[in-house]
Amino acid sequence: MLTQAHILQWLQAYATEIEQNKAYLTELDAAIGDADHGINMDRGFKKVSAQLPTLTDKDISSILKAVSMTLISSIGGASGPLYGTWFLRASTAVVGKQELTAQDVLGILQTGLDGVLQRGKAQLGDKTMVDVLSPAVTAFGQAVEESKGTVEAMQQAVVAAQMGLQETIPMQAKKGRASYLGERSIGHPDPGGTSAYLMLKSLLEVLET
Amino acid sequence: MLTQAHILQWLQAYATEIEQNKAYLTELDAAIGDADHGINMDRGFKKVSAQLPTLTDKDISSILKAVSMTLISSIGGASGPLYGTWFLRASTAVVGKQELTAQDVLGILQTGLDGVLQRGKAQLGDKTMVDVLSPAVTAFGQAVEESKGTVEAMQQAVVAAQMGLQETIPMQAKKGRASYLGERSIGHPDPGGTSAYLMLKSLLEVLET
Amino acid sequence: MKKLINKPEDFVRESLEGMAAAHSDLIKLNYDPTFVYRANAPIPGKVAIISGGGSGHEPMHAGFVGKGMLDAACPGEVFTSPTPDQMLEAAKLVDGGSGILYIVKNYSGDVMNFEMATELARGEGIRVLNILIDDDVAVKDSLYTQGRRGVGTTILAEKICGAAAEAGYDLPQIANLCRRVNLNGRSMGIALTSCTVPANGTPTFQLSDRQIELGIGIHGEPGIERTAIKPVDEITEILTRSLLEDAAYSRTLREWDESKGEWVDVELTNLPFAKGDRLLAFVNSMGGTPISELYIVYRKLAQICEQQGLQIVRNLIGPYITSLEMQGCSITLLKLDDEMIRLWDAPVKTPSWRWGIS
Amino acid sequence: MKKLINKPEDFVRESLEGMAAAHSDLIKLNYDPTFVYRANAPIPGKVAIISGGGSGHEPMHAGFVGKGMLDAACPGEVFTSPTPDQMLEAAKLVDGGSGILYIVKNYSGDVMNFEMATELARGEGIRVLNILIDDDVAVKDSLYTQGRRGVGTTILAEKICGAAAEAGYDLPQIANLCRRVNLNGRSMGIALTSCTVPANGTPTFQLSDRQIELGIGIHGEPGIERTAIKPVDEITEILTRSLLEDAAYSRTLREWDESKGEWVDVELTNLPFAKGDRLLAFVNSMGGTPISELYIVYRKLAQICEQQGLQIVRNLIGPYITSLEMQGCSITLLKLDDEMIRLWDAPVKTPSWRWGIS
Ligand SMILES: Nc1ncnc2c1ncn2[C@@H]1O[C@H](COP(=O)(O)OP(=O)(O)O)[C@@H](O)[C@H]1O
Ligand SMILES: Nc1ncnc2c1ncn2[C@@H]1O[C@H](COP(=O)(O)OP(=O)(O)O)[C@@H](O)[C@H]1O
Ligand SMILES: [Mg+2]
Ligand SMILES: [Mg+2]
Ligand SMILES: [Mg+2]
Ligand SMILES: [Mg+2]
Repeated sequence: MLTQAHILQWLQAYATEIEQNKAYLTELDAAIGDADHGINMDRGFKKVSAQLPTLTDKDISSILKAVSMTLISSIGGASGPLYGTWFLRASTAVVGKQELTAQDVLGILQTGLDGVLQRGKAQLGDKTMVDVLSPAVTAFGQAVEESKGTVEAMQQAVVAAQMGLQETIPMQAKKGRASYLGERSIGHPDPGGTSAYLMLKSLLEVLET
Repeated sequence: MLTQAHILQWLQAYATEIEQNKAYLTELDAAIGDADHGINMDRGFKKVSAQLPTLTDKDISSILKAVSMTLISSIGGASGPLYGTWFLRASTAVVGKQELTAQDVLGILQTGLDGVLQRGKAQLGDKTMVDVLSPAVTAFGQAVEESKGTVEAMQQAVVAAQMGLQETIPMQAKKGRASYLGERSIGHPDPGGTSAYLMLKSLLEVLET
Repeated sequence: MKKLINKPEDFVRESLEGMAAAHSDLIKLNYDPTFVYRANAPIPGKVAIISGGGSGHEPMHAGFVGKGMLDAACPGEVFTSPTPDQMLEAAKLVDGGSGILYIVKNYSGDVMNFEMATELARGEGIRVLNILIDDDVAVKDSLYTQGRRGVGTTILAEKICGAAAEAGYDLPQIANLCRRVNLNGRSMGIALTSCTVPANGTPTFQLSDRQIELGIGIHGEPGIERTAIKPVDEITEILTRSLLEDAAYSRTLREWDESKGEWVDVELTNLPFAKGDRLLAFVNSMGGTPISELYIVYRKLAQICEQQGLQIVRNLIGPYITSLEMQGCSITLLKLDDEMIRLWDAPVKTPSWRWGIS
Repeated sequence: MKKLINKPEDFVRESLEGMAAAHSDLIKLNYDPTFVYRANAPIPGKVAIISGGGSGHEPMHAGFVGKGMLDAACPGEVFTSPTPDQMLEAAKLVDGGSGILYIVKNYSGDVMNFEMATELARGEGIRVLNILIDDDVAVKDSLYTQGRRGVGTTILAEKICGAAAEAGYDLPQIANLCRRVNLNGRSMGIALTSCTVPANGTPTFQLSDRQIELGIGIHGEPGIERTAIKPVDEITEILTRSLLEDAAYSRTLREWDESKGEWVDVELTNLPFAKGDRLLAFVNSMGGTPISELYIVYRKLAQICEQQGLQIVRNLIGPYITSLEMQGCSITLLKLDDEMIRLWDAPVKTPSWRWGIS
């Protein structure tokens, strides 16, 4: 079972992860983008982190929605609307729930991904966060079908996410700024894919402790 | 005796000297000015050099005057009017002369210097070409008084010019761009003083060969 | 990193504060969310034009807010699209009852944020249309990329649409005009040096003293090709030929359909330039290139246009859509018609442009 | 050296050709000797204003030739004063019969060349006066130096005197006005980077990534002090205090005396700024600093002026008197009176400035 407390811990853990990886994410973006992804994400998740104390008595869906509003109005760039939409849509998947089953978590991951796809129109293989989020959903779904628990499903999702991230390296970008580079975008991991992987990894770490 | 041919040779020799020292003079000017003295002088004396073939049948005064007009309209900066005035005034000192005695050469050096002083209002010790031209005139005048010939007088003038140039190194500039540097102008030879020294040295070399 | 800034995180705000202080007769600055708006907004009955995008491109866009041009500009962080709440609040404030045109550069971030803002504004009953600018021919196709970026044509569209709004055009007319400007404009740029994002502190890319980056955007991102520095006439030739030889360019862009009340995909095509075309020629500094060098670029550009039978009837030369302190330039050519010329010449009074008016 | 140029020796000519091509309705370019003049010169009965100086400071001066400002500009080689023949021929061409004012920056080269030109023009029966601008407070005294350099105040004097000429002032009136502008203006600048003279190919000075050069002129020459980079608010404070705390400054300048027909030494004094003064505040880019940073400088400058009871009634922010691609800025404060404000606001139409006019 994934509790409201897990969600709050996860958001805090992810905010910390982003802060620690701010320079790294920005460096990845400098290689194939405009050198701001870490800065953008850190700006947004610093706000989230500051906001968390005001959310301690809110339900999970409300927390996710509040976070989405903060991200939408503070990240900007491509990642702002995408992460914002991910959290906004995720919040709609768990309305009224106080605790989340593995099925609920799958709902979050799936609805979030759908939102990102709708907003960004990227496809698998375009070298975006979709290449990380999508295999993670598939893996998680498979685990759920095999009646695995949330932690185990999440472990498999993170493994798939990491593989997905690895696979962005040889890809040529077709969406986002990196696509302008054409073949020069090959050979670098996708910055947004990297931050998406960290998001899932943070959730797993919270669940495992 | 200093002939019209000497004058033409000297102007050519000096133009060559400037061309060879273009980078050096500019470097000196970069240290305490605006990095153009060699470029300025070379622009002017390239024109002079191109003009020389048209002057072969002119008398000395006309040659000096024609050169002054070329310098005035092509060097610009501070050195343009100063060298231009030097040659212009020098030309007035030898009107109608076909050959120059030591006394005549002294007239050139003295009148040229007077023109520079009048135009630029610099005093001895201000770290300008005056600190080279002035001791040279004095030394030449002394030699003439001692009834030395032109070559010997010129040798002493060049020695004095060289000492004058050395003495500009510890000076703090009070005229020209270098004066803006205040104490930071100390420790560098004056660019215009250097080109003035080369001018006298070129004349001596022509006389000695 | 050496810049005339205080703390990197205050760069955007302090720069806007300085601009607002310097031009308080023309513009005002709103905080939380951040946007710059015309001092006398809203203007009843006039369509309002709003633009926006990352900061670091100054004077674009805030420098173009004022009479005859923009009603509001929404600046994001450096090179980062602004957020939907900025665009929504700006729309609320400047709406004169005749609707709003969002002029949006075709970057994934700008597009997505402005789309969200459009949806939000529509949800609140504000009439908003949304036109994309995608004029950068360095991006060859739209199938394998995000599509062409919006660069120099953006501010030309802002001027022309701003004048149209002032002249009483209605919202669909202005949206059509904006689309037409976009379909007649092409741009391409090069960089001699990278720029440094203040919050980042190190140059985004490294170029040796003999290299230039061809086909750059305006966010310090690398271009399409790295090549050896050449005489500016050759560089100008490469840029100009890229614009003149660019074939018909078709792509699908998303626009809001008012009758359907939803996003629709619109198929649009730029036609190539042709002999006899009347052009606006725009030579733009990326920020760190002095105007003396821009004029050398213009010199060659004018020669090529003349050889090709193209007539430059208006020109614009200066640092107007920049990438911080980057050295380099871009060339934009816009095919004009009588209406566009009239609107280009119409009075404007903004922090950056001021003509035809006291 | 990476620049948008062809051969270094063609830099000045090609840049002027580009400017003339871009603004053929406003200006024309004369070759041999080189100068830029108003397309409709001479204007009968109007006093003509001529300025000039080394190139590399674009848009100054050629960018300010046109209605309401200069009648001609004489550009020298990069950072090198132009020559008397340029100034003489320009005077002959633009003389409308009411005389010529030469506005001259107080550098030894400019002063000497313009003096020679004045003598030559006077010799040819053209009525010329010659006013020096020396506003750079970084140069402390005139006893041990060439005296203060002419920087930012120059173009303000050009605008104000140009408007006066347009309004029908006669030559002595305009010379008096020009002198008054000079006595009311003070400037100081800093550099973050050096610039590279094209013909030279290497930077004129070297600064580390942590150093700035304080009190620079506009020719890439080193300043009065090298110091560590600081937040821009501190830099602005240093510059502004240097202007505001500058005491009365007296010096002797040479002017042509018409009645005597010769040069006379004139003793002149700048009075310090005082509470209640109305100011024009001019924040200038040295060429490579983007406008976003200039606005941060302006923000602090406006705060300090307000604290000190000084009223900024006009401002000017941009790259107007530059040193090639140098990064850095200068601040000029000019005390205004009603007449100067009226003349500042008067219509102008030049390649660089255009207001109050179509
Ligand atoms: N259309 C899109 N769909 C999905 N993800 C996208 C899209 N465009 C960009 N991204 C993601 O956004 C990341 C870049 O985010 P960021 O650098 O913050 O924004 P920007 O590109 O506007 O500077 C990319 O690495 C990519 O993962
Ligand atoms: N007022 C002056 N009187 C005499 N010599 C001067 C004066 N001003 C400058 N100079 C000389 O001119 C030289 C600089 O010439 P140059 O670099 O060509 O001109 P600029 O200083 O205008 O760049 C100085 O080194 C100095 O010798
Ligand atoms: Mg980015
Ligand atoms: Mg010099
Ligand atoms: Mg970005
Ligand atoms: Mg010089």
